[in-house]
Amino acid sequence: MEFKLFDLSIVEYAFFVTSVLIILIGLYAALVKKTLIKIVIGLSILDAGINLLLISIGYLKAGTAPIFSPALVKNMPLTLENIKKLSEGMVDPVPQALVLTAIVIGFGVTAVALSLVIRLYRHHHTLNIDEIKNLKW
Amino acid sequence: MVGSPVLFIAIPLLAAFLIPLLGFVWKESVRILPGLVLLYLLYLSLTLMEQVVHTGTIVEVIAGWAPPWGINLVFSPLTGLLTTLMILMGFIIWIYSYRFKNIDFQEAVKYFILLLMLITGSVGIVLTGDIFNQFVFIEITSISAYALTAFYKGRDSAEASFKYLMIGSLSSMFLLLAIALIYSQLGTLNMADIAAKAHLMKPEFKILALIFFITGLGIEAEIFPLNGWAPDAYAQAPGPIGAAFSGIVVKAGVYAMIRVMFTLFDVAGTHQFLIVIGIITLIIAEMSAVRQEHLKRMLAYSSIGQMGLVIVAFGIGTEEGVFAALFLMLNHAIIKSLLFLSGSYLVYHSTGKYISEVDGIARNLPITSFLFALGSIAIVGMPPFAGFWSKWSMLTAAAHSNLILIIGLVLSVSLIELVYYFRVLNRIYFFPKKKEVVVKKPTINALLAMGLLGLLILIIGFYPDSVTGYLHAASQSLLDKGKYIHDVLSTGQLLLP
Amino acid sequence: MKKILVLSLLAVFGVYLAEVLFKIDFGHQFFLNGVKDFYLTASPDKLKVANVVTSIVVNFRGFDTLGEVTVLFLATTAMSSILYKGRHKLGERAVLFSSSRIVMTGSKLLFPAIILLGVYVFVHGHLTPGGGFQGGVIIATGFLLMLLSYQDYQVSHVVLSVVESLAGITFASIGLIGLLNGGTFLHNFLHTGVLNNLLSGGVIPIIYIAVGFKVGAELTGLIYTALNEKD
Amino acid sequence: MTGAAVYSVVQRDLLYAVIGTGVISLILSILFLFLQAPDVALTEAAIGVALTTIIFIITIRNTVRYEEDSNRHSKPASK
Repeated sequence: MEFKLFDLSIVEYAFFVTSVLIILIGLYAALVKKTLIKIVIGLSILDAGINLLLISIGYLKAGTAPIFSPALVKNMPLTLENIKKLSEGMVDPVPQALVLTAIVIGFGVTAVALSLVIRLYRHHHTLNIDEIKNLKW
Repeated sequence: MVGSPVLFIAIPLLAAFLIPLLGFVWKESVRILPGLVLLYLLYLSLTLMEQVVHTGTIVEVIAGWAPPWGINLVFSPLTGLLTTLMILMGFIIWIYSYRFKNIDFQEAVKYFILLLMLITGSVGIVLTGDIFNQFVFIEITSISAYALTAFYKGRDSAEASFKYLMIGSLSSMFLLLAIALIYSQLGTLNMADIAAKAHLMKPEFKILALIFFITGLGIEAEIFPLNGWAPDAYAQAPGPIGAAFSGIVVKAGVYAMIRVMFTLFDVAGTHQFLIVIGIITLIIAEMSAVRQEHLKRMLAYSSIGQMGLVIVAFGIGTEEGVFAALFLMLNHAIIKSLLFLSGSYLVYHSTGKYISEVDGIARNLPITSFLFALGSIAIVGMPPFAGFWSKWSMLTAAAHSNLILIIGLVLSVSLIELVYYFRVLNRIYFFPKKKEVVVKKPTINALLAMGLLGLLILIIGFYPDSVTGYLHAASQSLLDKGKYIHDVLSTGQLLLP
Repeated sequence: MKKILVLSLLAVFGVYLAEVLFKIDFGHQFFLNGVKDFYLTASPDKLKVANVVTSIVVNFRGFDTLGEVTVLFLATTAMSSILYKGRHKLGERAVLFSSSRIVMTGSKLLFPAIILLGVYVFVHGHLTPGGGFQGGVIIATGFLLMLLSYQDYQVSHVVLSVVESLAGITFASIGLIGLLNGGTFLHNFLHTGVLNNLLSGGVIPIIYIAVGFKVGAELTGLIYTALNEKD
Repeated sequence: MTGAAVYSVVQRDLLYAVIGTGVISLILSILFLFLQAPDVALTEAAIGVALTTIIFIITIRNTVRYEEDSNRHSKPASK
């Protein structure tokens, strides 16, 4: 288990690798970039990376979506055992519910951030963070 | 049963949704409704608190699903104490801002919605027993806080707010990462369940999650590297909002951090870490406070310093230490709110809000100046006011744990505080007035709010026994991790579907 | 210089994070007694809701959703508070692009279809993928289309805030009725019906419809505020 | 997806950068579909691709389109 980084094919972990890369790119943009809109873009990229990470944590190989659709439960009396059997092949629904909430919250924060950007532009006529610094950063 | 803890969240939300509708019918109701809600909740929290201290923790289950499956609210002596404190402060701040000057109706609607949600979010952070739910409440609190920081239309307020938003949303991302890591290991989000299963986590996950939690929650708790937003936000926000930050939001942040460190994970060395980070925060903040020319910034740095002191006290880790920390939090909420509320009237007439502009203002504003002086003396820790007892309990706690360094630190910090608060008082009372300034006389409701706070300081100062019983119960409930887990998870046995 | 410092810090952070994440067995769940097994069985068995994500969002973790709706409500309030200029100056609508007659007619024809799709999505939230949020967002997109193609298209702020408030009050009141009726907040006090029927799941569809209206009204208001922001 | 992210960070024309984030959201929602999360995919498609992009574009309309260098122009007197 200790040397998983080396002996497993990287394809298995492509989702984790992608999400970590996206998180890093987002963090970089948010920390280094000087344009206010770029900083907000960085935040939304970071958000996307974390959402991908959460969903991939909940993934089950060859699993189905966590929906008991009519096609799935067809010709099957809905006893507790049948439900249990079906549910074993389903991906984890909890991270999906969390990501649903996180996406909406992230959108709210982005909207507030952008309205602040508009306010700042109205006062300063620039988006460059170096020229806006009135307060100590 | 008088009411359930869920009302602390449900009723303010209902009121917040109702306010825009009521505004169409009767404009004054927009200002009155939040006060009525807070008054009712204050009554509720006081009665529940009385009940909890005698009969034990109330665990409120939501949607009929027992923990760990459903979300639950925990009203223990600790969370109850903080809830009561927050709602009391919220009510006083509402009284103060009831006749908020020169804003029109549209702005008043937004102000009161945001203020109510700031209080509700903080109460939710404290009451909830589920980490993701806590994240949602943190977002509610932060969005209200960003908007309230930018409430005045000056250009610096937008900048302070943007800075706050940047740091805040980065940390909430870390919080989400921590939640993801915990979920990937334990498959649960309930705090008690996590605490019970924490030994199953791989150590790397535990440490990384703890680091993410500290970064995520440290921003609201104003610990050292993450408190860059605080002085600007305090200085630019309207006066009552500064009081709300230091009296309500910070308390919620500290609570969340302490809950994670004391209950969720038992990693060795957290106490030492708390002491170190608290001392760094304390020293840097107090040093900056001495150098400030700006009154509200000085108060903000003083507030950060006090939070550092609270964290050091938690770091002592004994029951006495936790008791001292909670006592400090209680006193700090009351006293610092009084300082913010009265201080914003002292510098109301000036544009720069500098300390040098309060010269001789005591002749114009005798009552406000007197209350400011009362607050300053109390926060420095002079007997017989409220601040003395909390600092005294901290000293005894440190002495019993043989932490001589902390005793020296507390004493020297008190000395520094003495220096910079008396510098202001000296100017207020003994400096000749430079020129005639048009001062703003405090309105009657502002005086009422400040008077109430002053009265609380005197009551706690002369009869500390009136609160110590609750504080002891609260500190025992924080340290008794097993009881917390048992209380929450045993609710499941009763309701198991 | 700062760039290099940040980059190297990020590299260290990324490698550490990846190393920890690689210890998670991708595609397998190894935790024992997690909450998900309970959700997956209780949702079709007890709540009669086919879409497990919906039953988690609306019922098991319904409190989160209440908070989330509040976050959107606050974002709208915050945005209009931040951009508020005083009662006299109402900004002129920003013109993103001028639209031709074809676009105008097209969007007029599309608009009812989009609204209908949104309503369908949130009414069937407990059966198929989608639900209140998705439906609400689709409705907001419909209004966005109209706002973009007609320069003088007005959405009444009064109507928006009434819809928003009423939907929010519905959600919170259902919770409180549950508290009075079943003893817990958001208790499912209606008959849960049969799995995969439209009228199943008790209060879940009602809450999701309220969420749909609320999200739709909030996002429309948010876009409208942003669009009317022109110096 | 990583490419789109890098593109939207380095692109100096903010409008294109914003469209880059839209592309990220689009790919992300397709990935969610692969990961058996149709609910989330639908939300991400609606919010990430449509609404976030449009609100960014509105902001750019109200401010400036190009990323500026530091100290490139003298700051106009603020209002």
